[in-house]
Amino acid sequence: MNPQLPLFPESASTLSPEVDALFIAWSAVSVFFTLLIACLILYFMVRYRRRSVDEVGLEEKSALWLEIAWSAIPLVIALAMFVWGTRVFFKLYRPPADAVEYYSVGKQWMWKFQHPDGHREINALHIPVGQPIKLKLTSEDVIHSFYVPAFRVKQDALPGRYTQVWFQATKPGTYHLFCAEYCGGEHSRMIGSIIVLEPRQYEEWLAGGPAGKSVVASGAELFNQLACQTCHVAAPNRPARGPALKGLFGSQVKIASGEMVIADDNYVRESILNPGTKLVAGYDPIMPTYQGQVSEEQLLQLISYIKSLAGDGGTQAPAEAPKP
Amino acid sequence: MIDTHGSGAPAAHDDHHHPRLQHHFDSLEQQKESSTLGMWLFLVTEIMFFGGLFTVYVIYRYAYPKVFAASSHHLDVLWGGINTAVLICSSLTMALSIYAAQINKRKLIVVFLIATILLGATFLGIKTVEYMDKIKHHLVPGFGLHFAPDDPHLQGANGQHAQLFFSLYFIMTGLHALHMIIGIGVLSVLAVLAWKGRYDSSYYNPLECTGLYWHFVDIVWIFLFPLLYLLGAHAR
Amino acid sequence: MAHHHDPKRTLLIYFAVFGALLIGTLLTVLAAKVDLGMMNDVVALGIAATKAMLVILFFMHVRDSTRMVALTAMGGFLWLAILIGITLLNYVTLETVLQVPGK
Amino acid sequence: MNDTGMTTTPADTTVLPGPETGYERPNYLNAAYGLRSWLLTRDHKRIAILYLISVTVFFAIGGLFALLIRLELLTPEGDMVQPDTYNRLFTMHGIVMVFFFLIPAIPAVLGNFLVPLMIGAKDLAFPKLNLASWYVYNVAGLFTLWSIAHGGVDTGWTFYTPFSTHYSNTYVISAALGIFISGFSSIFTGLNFIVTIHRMRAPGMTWFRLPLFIWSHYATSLIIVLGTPVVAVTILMVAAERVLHLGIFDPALGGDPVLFQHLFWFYSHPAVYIMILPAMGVVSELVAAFSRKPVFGYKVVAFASIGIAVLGFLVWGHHMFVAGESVYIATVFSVLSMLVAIPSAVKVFNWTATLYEGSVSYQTPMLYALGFIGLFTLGGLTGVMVATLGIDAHVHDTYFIVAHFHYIMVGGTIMGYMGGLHYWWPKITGKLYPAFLSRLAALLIFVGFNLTFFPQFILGYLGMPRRYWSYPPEFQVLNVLSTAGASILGVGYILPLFYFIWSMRYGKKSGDNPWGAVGLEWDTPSPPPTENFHTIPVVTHGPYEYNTKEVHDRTSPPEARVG
Repeated sequence: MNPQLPLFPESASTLSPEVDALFIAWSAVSVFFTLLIACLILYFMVRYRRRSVDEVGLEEKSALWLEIAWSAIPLVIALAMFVWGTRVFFKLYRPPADAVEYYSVGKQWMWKFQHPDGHREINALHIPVGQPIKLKLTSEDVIHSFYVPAFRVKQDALPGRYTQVWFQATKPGTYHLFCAEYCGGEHSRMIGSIIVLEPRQYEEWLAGGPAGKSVVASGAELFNQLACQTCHVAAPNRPARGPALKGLFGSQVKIASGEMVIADDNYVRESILNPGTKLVAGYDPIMPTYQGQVSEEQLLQLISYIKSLAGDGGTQAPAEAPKP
Repeated sequence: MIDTHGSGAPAAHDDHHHPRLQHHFDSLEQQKESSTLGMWLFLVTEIMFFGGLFTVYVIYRYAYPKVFAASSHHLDVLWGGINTAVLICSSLTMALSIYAAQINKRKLIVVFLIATILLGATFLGIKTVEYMDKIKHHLVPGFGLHFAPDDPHLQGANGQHAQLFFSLYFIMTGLHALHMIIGIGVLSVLAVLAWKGRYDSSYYNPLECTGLYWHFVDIVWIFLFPLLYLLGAHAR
Repeated sequence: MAHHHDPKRTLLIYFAVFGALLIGTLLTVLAAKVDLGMMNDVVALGIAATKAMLVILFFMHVRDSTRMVALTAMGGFLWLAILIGITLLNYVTLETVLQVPGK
Repeated sequence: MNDTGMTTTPADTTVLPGPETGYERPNYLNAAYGLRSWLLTRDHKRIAILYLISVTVFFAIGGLFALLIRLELLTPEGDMVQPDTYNRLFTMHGIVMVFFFLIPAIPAVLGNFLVPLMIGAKDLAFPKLNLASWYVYNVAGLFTLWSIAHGGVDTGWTFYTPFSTHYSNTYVISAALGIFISGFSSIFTGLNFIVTIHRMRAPGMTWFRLPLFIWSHYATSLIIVLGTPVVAVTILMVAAERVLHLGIFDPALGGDPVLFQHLFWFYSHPAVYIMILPAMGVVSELVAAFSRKPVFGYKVVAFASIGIAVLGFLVWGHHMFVAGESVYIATVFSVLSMLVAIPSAVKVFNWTATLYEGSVSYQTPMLYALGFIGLFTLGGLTGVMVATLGIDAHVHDTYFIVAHFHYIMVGGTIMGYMGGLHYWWPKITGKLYPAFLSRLAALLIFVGFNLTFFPQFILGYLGMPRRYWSYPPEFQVLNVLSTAGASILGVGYILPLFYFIWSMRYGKKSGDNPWGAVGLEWDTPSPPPTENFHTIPVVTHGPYEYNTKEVHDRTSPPEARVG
């Protein structure tokens, strides 16, 4: 393809061929109908051109069958495309079970990334080819949007909430990363690269830089620093004042109002920042808020630590246990 | 269908000579139906205008039911209830002023209009008392004031959600009060015109339209009162 | 129009509606004092809707107006229901399918 | 000749127009002179002219911003203006074009002029409100111009929170206030149309004898009345959060910025139909008049307008597929968006079928109408594409979206507006404009438009995000093409400005009905008298009775036609 005038984007994820197939099919339908209308208009213009100043058109023939036909045919096409498009969309949104979790925080005007092992990057993300990657997104300030055209994925990063996007790269290379939601002054410079490496190269790259602690380990350390264990871990001589966190993540929790909620990322986040909102049934509202005391990145670390305590035999074994 | 002419009103062909018939209408009936429909369409825009606020209220109430209930405990049900009754009375007097026009009692129109104005002013007075109380108890978010309720249920993070409640409380009741003030202004003009004998059973469109507006403002309050004041009152 | 009927009857209706509105206000305050769980909201909004209906039908003369006026009023409330309903539906169903953790 | 055909009342035999008599019949233009007679007028026709002047000024301002945007995008590096300036340019382009041109253009100019004429009324139901609408519009415009003069706004026309409430350092409040106030002006117009269409129709003008222009304006007015207040109160909440520091959408207080988007798009998506429906109404009239044939499937087209207005309120969430809305609701919004495409598709097919066995003339207005059909088809189809969830995840907030909505708004609304202006210009002024020059302008607009916006579809699928001041170099060729197209488009828009003004003084007299069209508005002199009709017409048949040849010949004798 001519690099000066590209006409079709590079395809570098498992799902981009599916999006492309959908797009090409729709484009074909669009071109067909646009040409059909254009040709009919041109033909009628010539065939029925006005031949004298006082000429009038022929009498109207109503045609119910025509009206039904040209309502029903587009409807069938649109609904078929809807079904197809929705299937692709659900695939784009549901990460596979073996997806590895990465983290990203958007801020004016940069993307901050953290690998599971603790590596941090700004405006660049190195990933291994063939590995499904689940990226947890949030924002420190305004709304941003994580967009990698070569992967055909896009997801807004919202302040105060987590969203998620996943992809699996199919070929090594460097791909554009854009912020797609207008975010102020340097919006068009909130760009970067996704660098897809062979798994071996990725390992080398990881070994090359300062690894730092893994995300879970940082979370565990933070957990101790903030003295969370004083309430959330039972001491030998007294019961815990807060709900135990082992096995919590992903489970159903009964909250004070009697409702059941799933302890997911957003729930844990909310419970750290606004503990009273969805208090676990049977506990006193004694936990202080940690709003303003932990950054978005630290929150992500705490959550992955709590997730590591879920103990459902996942790949992430519990890190060092907090000392009581 | 509307019979605009009333029992003793002149027949349709006399409409052409009525001083209040505008040139582009054929009859007073057409003129009246147009203004009533126009006013109702305006009220539809008002429904959607307050509707945006009600939507925000419903979403946040759904998200933070307990904080919203705890916050509403800081509103005074007695004052709110009295104000509801005051507004209902004013709706009655408004309806009666139109009734007075229909039976050609011109003085009575003025009396009922003034009663409506006074009741409206009473409502605003009570609202002012309530607002002052909120300022005193540091329950006003924004405005450069310090939001600091002494209620332990509204401390910390709950206090942030409580700010959402009180922000909505002040925007909703504030816009409602603004509508009342505008209504009182219009009613005052109508009272003067009615005093000059402008309205009788053959022509009272402005009274009818202002009445529709006033009743609408009453309806907004009929919903605001339970939503803002009575939420979780049983847990008090 | 209301005055099309017997004027005395019109007055009677006005005062009956007025009484009903006051009773409704009292009822809604009393009902709020009783713990009915979710039903508290339903009762409060039900009473409010009834009161609003009375005002619309009688004080605002919709009962005696053209069909178009009644349709306009209904349309306004219907559109409000669309706005609130669909927006709420979004929040009720938010993040239930994507973030089932541990699965 | 001015009072036959559609009427049963005897002709009001005023002096026939004739260039040789030199006598000018009284009309709304010569009824009174002087600034006062214009600024205090309650005549819907004069108010339409006032609006024409105002929206033209705003179109020029918005167009200037567009030109600067395209110039900046000529090179990949941001080298002409600073990024902050660029952000203000596209924001002001959006605000001015959407709220001060596209929304009022057809209803407030053509609708104002024609709605009473087409239904046989003396005026709109509320003439004072109509004049107030124009003043309110200008006050709103002044607020916006004030914020432009002081450096503009950089939030994007969408005012997304929390950027607009807590981060932008620009004149958000005055611009927001401008939009808030302009909402009143469009509500006044919409409310006026609904009441007028319900209560002021001439005797015999039943609902199914109304021209389709009226149906589409009725549908548009419904949207205006039901939608505009929601954006008004939303903007008010943004202002309260920004100025009074009340928390409504503030994530720091547990508020949800996405809730703002719901409220904003609840109006702003239907607003797209506010813009396109009147253009569809214009095109229905043009296709009928220049094929001399009733619009095929009249009732279907009429109900399609209402269907679009109603369904248009149920699809707002397709702007938020990747913005953090529930997947379930995204699915619902996607399927409803597919449904709203059907009435639009049906209209396109019906217009095309109208040409069949017609007597098709190539007058300038018809060129715009046929251009509209083609461009709207592509714009509509790409609209259904982006409503498809799987595609939207990729193309959302890219130039694909930019291209799509410009096909609808520029290729649709502005083509319709230009076509309508050319069609009714003789009605409004009684003068003809140069035929060749106007056809050339129509051609330039069509070619320039496609060259500007078609490359943007490709850019969008390649992944170029919108609102980018600089971009990767591989996107340059397509951007250069787009800028080249924009300059052709610009020339195409400037030409009519000159020949319209020229024609007012030097143009040939058009006669009452130069196109040989039927319809109540052609049943009265051009320009019409202040009271519209010398006697109120009584309507006995449908709107497009061309094929009843004697009706047509009575309405417009061949010697008076230019078509």
